[in-house]
Amino acid sequence: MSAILETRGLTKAFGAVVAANDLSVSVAPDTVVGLIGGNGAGKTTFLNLVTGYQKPTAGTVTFEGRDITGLAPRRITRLGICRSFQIPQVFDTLTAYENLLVGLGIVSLGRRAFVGSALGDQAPEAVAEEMLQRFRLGEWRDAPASALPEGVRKLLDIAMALAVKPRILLLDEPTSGVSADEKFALMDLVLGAIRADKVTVLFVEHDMDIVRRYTERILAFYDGRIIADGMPDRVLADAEVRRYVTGEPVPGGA
Amino acid sequence: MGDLLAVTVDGVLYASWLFIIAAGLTLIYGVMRILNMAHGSLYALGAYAAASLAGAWLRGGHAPMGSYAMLAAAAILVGLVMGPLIERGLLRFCYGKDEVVLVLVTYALFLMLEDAVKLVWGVEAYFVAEPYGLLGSVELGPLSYPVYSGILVLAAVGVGVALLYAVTRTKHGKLLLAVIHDREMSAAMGIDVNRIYLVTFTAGTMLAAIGGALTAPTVSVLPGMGVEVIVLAFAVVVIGGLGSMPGAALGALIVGLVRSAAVHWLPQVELFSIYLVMALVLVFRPRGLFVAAEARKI
Amino acid sequence: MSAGAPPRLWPRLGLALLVTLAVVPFLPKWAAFLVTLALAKGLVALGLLLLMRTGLVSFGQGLYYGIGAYAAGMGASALELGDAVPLVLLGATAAGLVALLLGLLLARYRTIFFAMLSLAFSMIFYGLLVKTSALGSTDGFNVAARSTFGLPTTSPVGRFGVYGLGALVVFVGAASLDRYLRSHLGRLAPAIRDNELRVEYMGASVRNVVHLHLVLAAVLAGAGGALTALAVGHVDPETTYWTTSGEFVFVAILSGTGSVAAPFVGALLLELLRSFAYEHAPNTWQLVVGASMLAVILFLPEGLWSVFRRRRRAA
Amino acid sequence: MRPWSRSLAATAVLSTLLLAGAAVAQAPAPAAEVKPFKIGVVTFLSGGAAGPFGVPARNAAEVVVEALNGGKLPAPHAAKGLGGRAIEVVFIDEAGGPTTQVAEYRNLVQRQNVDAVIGYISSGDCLAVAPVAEELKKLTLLFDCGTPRIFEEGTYRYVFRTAPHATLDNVAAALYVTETMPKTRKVAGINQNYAWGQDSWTDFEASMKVLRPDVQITTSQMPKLGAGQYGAEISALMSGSPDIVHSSFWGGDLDAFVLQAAPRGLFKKSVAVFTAGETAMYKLAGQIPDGTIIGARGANGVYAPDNALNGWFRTAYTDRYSLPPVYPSYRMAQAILGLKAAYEKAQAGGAAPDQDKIIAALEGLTFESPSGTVKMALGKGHQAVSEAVYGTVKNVKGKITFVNVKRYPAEKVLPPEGVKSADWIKSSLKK
Repeated sequence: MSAILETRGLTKAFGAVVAANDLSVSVAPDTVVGLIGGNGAGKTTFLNLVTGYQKPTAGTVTFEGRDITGLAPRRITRLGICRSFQIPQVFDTLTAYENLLVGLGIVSLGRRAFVGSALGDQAPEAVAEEMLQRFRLGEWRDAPASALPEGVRKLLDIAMALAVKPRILLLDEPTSGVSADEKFALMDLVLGAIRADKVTVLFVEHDMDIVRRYTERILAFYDGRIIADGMPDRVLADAEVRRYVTGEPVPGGA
Repeated sequence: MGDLLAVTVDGVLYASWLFIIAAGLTLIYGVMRILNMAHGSLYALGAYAAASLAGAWLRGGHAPMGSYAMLAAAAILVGLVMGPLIERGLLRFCYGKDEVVLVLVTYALFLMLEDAVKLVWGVEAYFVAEPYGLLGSVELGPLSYPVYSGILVLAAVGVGVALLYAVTRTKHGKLLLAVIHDREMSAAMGIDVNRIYLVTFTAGTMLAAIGGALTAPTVSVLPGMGVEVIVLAFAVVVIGGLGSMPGAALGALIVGLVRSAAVHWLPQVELFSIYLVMALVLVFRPRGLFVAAEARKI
Repeated sequence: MSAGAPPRLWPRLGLALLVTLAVVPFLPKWAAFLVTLALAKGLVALGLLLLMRTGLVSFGQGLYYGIGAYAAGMGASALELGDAVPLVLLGATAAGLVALLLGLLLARYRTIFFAMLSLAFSMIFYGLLVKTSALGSTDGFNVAARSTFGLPTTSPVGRFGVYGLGALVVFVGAASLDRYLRSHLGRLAPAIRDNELRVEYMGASVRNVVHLHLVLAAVLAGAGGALTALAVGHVDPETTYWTTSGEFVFVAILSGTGSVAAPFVGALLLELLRSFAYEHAPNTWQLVVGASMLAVILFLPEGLWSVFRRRRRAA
Repeated sequence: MRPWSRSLAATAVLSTLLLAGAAVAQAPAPAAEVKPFKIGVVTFLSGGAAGPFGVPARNAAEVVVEALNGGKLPAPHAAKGLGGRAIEVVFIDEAGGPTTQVAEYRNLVQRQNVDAVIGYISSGDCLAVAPVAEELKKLTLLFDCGTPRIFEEGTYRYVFRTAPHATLDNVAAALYVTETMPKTRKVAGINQNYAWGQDSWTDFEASMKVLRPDVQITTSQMPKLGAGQYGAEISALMSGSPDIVHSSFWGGDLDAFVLQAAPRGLFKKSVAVFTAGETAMYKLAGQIPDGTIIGARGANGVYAPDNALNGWFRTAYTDRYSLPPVYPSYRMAQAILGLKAAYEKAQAGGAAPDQDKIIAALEGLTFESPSGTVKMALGKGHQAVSEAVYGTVKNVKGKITFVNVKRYPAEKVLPPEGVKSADWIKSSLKK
């Protein structure tokens, strides 16, 4: 199967600090991939490099066979890769509804420019209403984003990423800041909403239970490199991963 | 060759004058995030106070040398009276407002001070020319410069060194840096931000007044004398980078030298040379020479 | 609010247009002129409102105001255009074209740096005008339109030509801007103000939108400048001086960005205030104007328009 | 309904404000036998031009109008007020630029219902106001502004200028320099970078080149209006070692230039020609060296003739303001007295004349002022001409006196009717 996203030798150095070191990854379409690793391991840098927030020092990023290395975030978004953020990036003075409408409006404005993404015949306003319902944001519809609880902001942030109809969605710690008992509900909600559209998902996560439950494949990062790549059970059982990433005793359910 | 010397000397003299004024502006902006449009009026107040005090001193028949002390006293007086008056009486009610709104607050203040000055001193010109010529002149090639101009340079250097010392070596200065770095955190850590603001604004006011007091002997002190100064000082501060003290020094030097070169070699462009420099600097260094764009955590 | 889209503003603006036109014969003559000036300056402030909603404050709108005024003036003298309508269009177009060019650079700047770079451009233009003795240097030159919509300025109706044209331009400008701000593109303005990064991550070019808004604001300012030139009958470099730009920012902030009608109310109140202060306190009018400004900033932090809004909330 | 009612409320509030303003403005005056003649006086009351020009002019208006109302002026202006009718004055600040001034002019005429306007120091304001005066058909006397363009570019019925335009100052300065300093070879200039400064230098340079074709210009400095710091300019002037430094500086700029240039010895090397120097010389007596050439923009101030009218004006003004009147004061007095002369001529012992009669009387009028006899000779009888005077400073015991004073009749320093100043300088000055 041909890869939807492929990186080769992706490297990012800030002076002497190498935040990403020779990352070569190939992601198949319609999969869910988990990115794990300690703080500063290079997960977010990987996301930043793929989505164009940072330009790599070396290496390439290919999306559906097309070289997208160093393109601006909006170009990459328009090609079909979108992301959510560790710190929710929402429009504080706009309501939840309007936040979604901004993205949907951009899509409808640039409908022709979006490859493989269209709203169909639906008006952006209707899609926004529908998304509010799908993400259970209905009760917050007319509240300014600045007034939303952190977990809701997180959800809105993810919904906004999805509003632009990406082929690949990159989620940066979707469950951080969300209470432990809500994490699974949130992931069910998010992945349920996404997977219906056969969107490829890569997400950064610290909670290994979440990773184990929702991913088909795990990339483990340490010190800017990928130290393990494969099926969740295999990666989580890997000795290096256990030493540098999870730090947990040998799990029973391997 | 002689030309080059003159251009340099004239440029440095102009730069010294500008730096004293711009230093106060950039200090206030750096700490309080207020681009103070009333800075020019405070400069004018310094000049008025200096002309009145030194004038009275000289008319009273005291030793002419004492007039220098009077200039300094006037600047300190204006700083100590107007600084706290404006900061406590007006600005503290406006903290937390948008930067642009704060610019408007100080613009309103500028309008009011312009008329207040007129009410106190009238529209007649005030003079206190004696200190300018008192110390004699030095010959530089075909040109002669009053020794007083040297005092201006010394004052500028003194202001720069004093500020540098105050900020990097004193406890107060370190608190100041903390406030510049992160206001909320400083307040949370128990730093009395209000006190820092009061001291900063008073110091900034005093710098404007020093600029005015030192200028008083070389001009006639008149209503409206502060208007031109504001935009010039803005240009200097923007070129150097808002809030940056070394930036203000370098900005003043650049503006001084460019203007002096224009006057000597290309008088036609003098009128907009400064704005041209400002536009050019901003094109290549969008935040000025000494301030780098900060990356944002996402 | 229930159906989603907020009510359109243009019927109300249309009503305001009709009222503005209908009251002319009843207004004292001096007031008709003040209203014309307020409409013209309000147009510039309206452009600033668009920029402010996008998160930008320009201290150099005098540049476009001045270009509009000079373009209209030169159109009347050099191109011998006699009618006010093409002159206003000329002013707006010229200002828009300049913004199109400068926008290539300005659209990259934000906050105070945007403000100062705009200011630098307007001051460079000021310097050029002062240097151009063919255009009268600081004295400027006189401008006279012979007619408005073909009505000669000497006719009883044509005398109010610039006033009526001003009201019409304001109606078109305010109604289209209001419509624009409710469109998908227009909604990007507050989004950019709140979070540029996210806008980019939704696939829109912040720089292009800002560039567009710069041009729109310049077109409005240019039309305002041309109207001022025609109403006053004179253009001079003062139009591009930083104090003029400052006055526009003042009007925009004083009015508040709540509604496209706000800048015109603010501009009119400022003209009235200044005019009565000149008359009753010729020696201390700056004190009066400054104190009024402070009072508004301190007691009406959301601008004068919030007075109307509060009334509604209370009702 | 609510939004509609809101916009109606807004409209109502604004209309009420406008109408209330109108009511305040047009509050009915008590029915008097003869209403006072109301003059709107516009001059700088704020900003840098207030001290040197605006306020001395306002002071002169107060002194003259008060004395006129009391009938205290010597002949030929001894009659009370305007032919017995009292004068009332409204002062307006000239600050704010032409746009503001056009608005304020309309307010004066349409809201305050003045009978005439006297004003304008800035040429830009004069140019802008003149067509509005025509539109509103209101008698307007420009008292000070200098640009020759007003009557060279337009013809006006309601607009008069009771002072000569600026060409005179610089042509006369060039004549004076050629006559008193025949060895002049190198000339430099420092003028403010705005229309008046530029025109002054253009006229002076052109005149010098016609009068002394071998003259060499070392530098022409044009600092910004209100710059205040002239260190580099003074160096640039000094490096060329010119015989003459021409300057049309005024007000604070002139003071600052003199204060900064004197200690550096510029005036020891070169003779300064200050075309508007009179406003500064009282205050700067200690700094202005012997030999400096000073003008007063006509026969004003120290150069005013020794007649009864001038004697009265100097005394009355000095008594009240403890400073002698300067040329803007003289020009203000000149404008008011010109109006008075025209009014009384039109009245001719009969009833109060209407505006058309006053205008007819003022066209081409010759009248007496503290500066001597003024003729409304140019611009189809709307533009005054008067003689030009220059002299050289001699400091006698700390007091400035003038030697070598030369008077130039109007026809020697001003172009005749219908000829533009610039053309006239090039073609006819030599003769």
